[in-house]
Amino acid sequence: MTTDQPTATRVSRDELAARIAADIPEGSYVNLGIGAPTLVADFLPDDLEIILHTENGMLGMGPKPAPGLVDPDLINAGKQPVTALSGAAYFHHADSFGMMRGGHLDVCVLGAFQVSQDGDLANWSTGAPGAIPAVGGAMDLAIGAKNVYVMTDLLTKTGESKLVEQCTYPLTGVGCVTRVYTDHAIFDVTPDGFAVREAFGDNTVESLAELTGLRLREAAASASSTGQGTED
Amino acid sequence: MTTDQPTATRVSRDELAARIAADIPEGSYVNLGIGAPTLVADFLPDDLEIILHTENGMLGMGPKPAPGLVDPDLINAGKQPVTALSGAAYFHHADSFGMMRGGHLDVCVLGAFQVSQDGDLANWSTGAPGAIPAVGGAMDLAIGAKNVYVMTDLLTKTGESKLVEQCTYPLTGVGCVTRVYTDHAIFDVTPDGFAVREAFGDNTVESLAELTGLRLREAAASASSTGQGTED
Amino acid sequence: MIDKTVASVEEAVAGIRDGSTVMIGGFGRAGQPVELIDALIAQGATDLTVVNNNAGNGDVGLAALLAKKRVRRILCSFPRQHDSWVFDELYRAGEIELELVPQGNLAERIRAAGAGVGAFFSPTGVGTQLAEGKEERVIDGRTYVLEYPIKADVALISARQGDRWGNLVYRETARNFGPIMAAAATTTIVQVDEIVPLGSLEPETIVTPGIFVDRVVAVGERAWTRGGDFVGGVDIEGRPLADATASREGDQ
Amino acid sequence: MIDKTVASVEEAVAGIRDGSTVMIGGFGRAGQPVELIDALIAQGATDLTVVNNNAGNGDVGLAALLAKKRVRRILCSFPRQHDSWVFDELYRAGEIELELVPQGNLAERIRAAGAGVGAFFSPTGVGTQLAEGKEERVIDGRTYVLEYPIKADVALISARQGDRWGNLVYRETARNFGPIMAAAATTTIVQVDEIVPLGSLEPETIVTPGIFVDRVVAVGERAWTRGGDFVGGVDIEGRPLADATASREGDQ
Repeated sequence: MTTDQPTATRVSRDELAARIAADIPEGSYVNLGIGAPTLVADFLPDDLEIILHTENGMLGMGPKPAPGLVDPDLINAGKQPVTALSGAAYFHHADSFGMMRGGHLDVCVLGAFQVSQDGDLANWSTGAPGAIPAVGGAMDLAIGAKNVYVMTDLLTKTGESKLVEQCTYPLTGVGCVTRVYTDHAIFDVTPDGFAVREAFGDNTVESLAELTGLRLREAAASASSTGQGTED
Repeated sequence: MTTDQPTATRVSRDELAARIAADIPEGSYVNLGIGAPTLVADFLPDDLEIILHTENGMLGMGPKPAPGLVDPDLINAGKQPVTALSGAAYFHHADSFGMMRGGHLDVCVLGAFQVSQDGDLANWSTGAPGAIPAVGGAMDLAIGAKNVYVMTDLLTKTGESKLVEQCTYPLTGVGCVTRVYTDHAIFDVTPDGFAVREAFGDNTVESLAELTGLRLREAAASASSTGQGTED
Repeated sequence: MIDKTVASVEEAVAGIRDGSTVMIGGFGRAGQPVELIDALIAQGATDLTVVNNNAGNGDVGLAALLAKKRVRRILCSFPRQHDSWVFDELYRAGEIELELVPQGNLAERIRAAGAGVGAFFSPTGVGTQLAEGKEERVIDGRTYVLEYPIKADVALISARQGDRWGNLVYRETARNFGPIMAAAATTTIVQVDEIVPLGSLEPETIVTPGIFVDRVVAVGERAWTRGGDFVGGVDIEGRPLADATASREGDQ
Repeated sequence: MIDKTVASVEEAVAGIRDGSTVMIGGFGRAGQPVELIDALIAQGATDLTVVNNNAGNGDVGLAALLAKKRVRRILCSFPRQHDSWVFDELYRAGEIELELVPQGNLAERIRAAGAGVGAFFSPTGVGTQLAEGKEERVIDGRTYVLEYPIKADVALISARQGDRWGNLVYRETARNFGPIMAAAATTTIVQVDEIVPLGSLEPETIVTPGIFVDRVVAVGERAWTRGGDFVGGVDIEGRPLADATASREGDQ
């Protein structure tokens, strides 16, 4: 990839967060990873009940508190102050990660350095020599939801595609990503590699193929949407 | 063994329960198995705090309720009505058995069909053909305390020793019993087999050896007593 | 709005399929989802695998489900009780399969299913008949056997109160298998004494968060509580004491 | 009478030996046993292995313990933070060993230690650097790695209230690692805001039963609660807001 591509349409980070929020059905249990994914919370419609999980031990997480009402005992996984909604529940760390590992969350939204066409995720380490390694809950989140969505720019600052044939960065999880929301387009991970679910603005399957250097195809029209928590 | 032995002194079941109760230090966490071991509770001194665990989810179990105040939600592992002491706590079955399996109980008192000189316990099945098998919490209890005490008659109704070289009944646990309280004597399980800690009345190491058909020795004078819950 | 409450036990057990694995909470009478079991009997699903600590008592509840030959296989720790004649007869006639599981392994295997643990090494049962054929391993000087999760299609459990998100609190030792079964089943169906408004349950004290619950049905207060307070006046099975019985007990 | 309460943090941490493995609760400021860590620094035990989610922040608490070179080895999930300069420097200088553990495996391994599980198969980390050299197994079509318990000699945790039996309740997300660390350590030492009389804690709502607790010390209420109620007026680290800061925040 080079950086002298014609500039394709991109959506802003807020627009992308709104787009992800719109894809999450009412009643879903959702974990939003640290960083950009946290933005998704701001775009969840007020009139729909979507229950946020934070892996440090809470379901029913609410927005940040009013100034002066920061509670150091009530924080999210990014160690930012939050509030509790009516209906919230607290639990300890093993129960919280058991909830994740046991596949009870409907959606998890994560950032990424790279996503491979097999759904491998790399988002915890650049593998740079001398860097202090730190993983937190990344590997648990990667395998811990029915739908693992990645939210990311399609290209790095130097113009390289974050969608790749094979990850070169250290893996966070193998074959775990189900969909990638980028500033250029939305991609489903399918058994045949990436499929373009929605191309924003003037992006096309072809232009995206050129940007990513990957064989891409259009997603099937009516792929199943996000599963509900219950099976009624 | 034959049944025409001269009748040796025996203590009653209540006396034996009292003797076990006297060996349990204050502050101990104790599980009393179904049947005779339940009697031990009646002899724990009122002025000492000893905390009873019941594996169906409670610490701080109290005596049976007054007539008319039976609470079907508040029962012990034998499904008998009990009460809760001040300081009691409830928890679910996995936490309760984790508490046991994790070695947090100080003492567990169990019944037995047989105990081998290696501390193997048989108390869940006679292996009779056609019998409905049922184990309950027996195998968890057998391995689930720092001190596993057996409370039993020394001899079966037909005069056979329940202390044996090797169990012939199906095992409940391997090498798990630490002490056996019988109507004739108290035996410690040691690396060298059974040692007589205390012989009741006119029983002697020799008479007990004859009754059991086992090589017995006297227990070392000051064997360590029951461990405390804390390590202060 | 999320609303997991349903209006009737019939609605609560609707759609349970033949061949399902059904977990049923309770230890003795405590925590037994009596009304849901009755509804399951009426609903008609058959060829079931049941996971319960016991194998039914007397002629009601689980025993009645067994008597109707709806259960092909049962996993439990203690099927033999003084009044478990229904199971006994089926078992002796070879009409029901039994997997006998030590109670702590039963609990931990159910917990493992809910918590996404693939398998675990347990010290319980080592060297006994119930561990025959199981993989053994010595870890740190102690011998363990490998135990696998027990998952279910459906869990039927009983709790004291629930809200429309499915948050639950229990009462005393009636908690027993409820929280772990709720997490181990694909569809968790809960009967509660009372449905309370969202926000009534204190977040610190919720035992089962709603994420594990799919349907909640109110079946009314138990005979031994009134307005949530214990009033007694029942036997251990929850049957109201006849006056005569009560006075006899008072004499003892 | 059982009385696990002690009068001072010095008494609480007395006897912690050189070479011990010490679990320290908390996630961020929430649940961090600040007063106990300070007491441990003063107590002087060295050559420690520490288990904590992080590796210290700024120059206080765990970071101060590290700065004094008391810690030989640390097991944690996230040692790299914007203000983790003490750890960073020691790590780069090769003066501290690090075992990096995914947070969920950290929690489950601690839980396994308390619950007597010999080892368990976890789906977390499979196919990554952090599972290199670990035993893999495919169970029911999914790949898992074998993870072992993390035990400790001592746990230092923080709770909201405790009684003389050691029963504990927590506050909000400050619960985090407290209950599982309490069960995984030989000696569990707890700082609480307040010691309450036995029987004050509702048996249904006790999160850590006293069986897991050895010593309880009251360290006084946090700056952000009064009489048990939240009053705010602090930043995320629990530092009282200066008036100027408070008004600046109010403007945002």
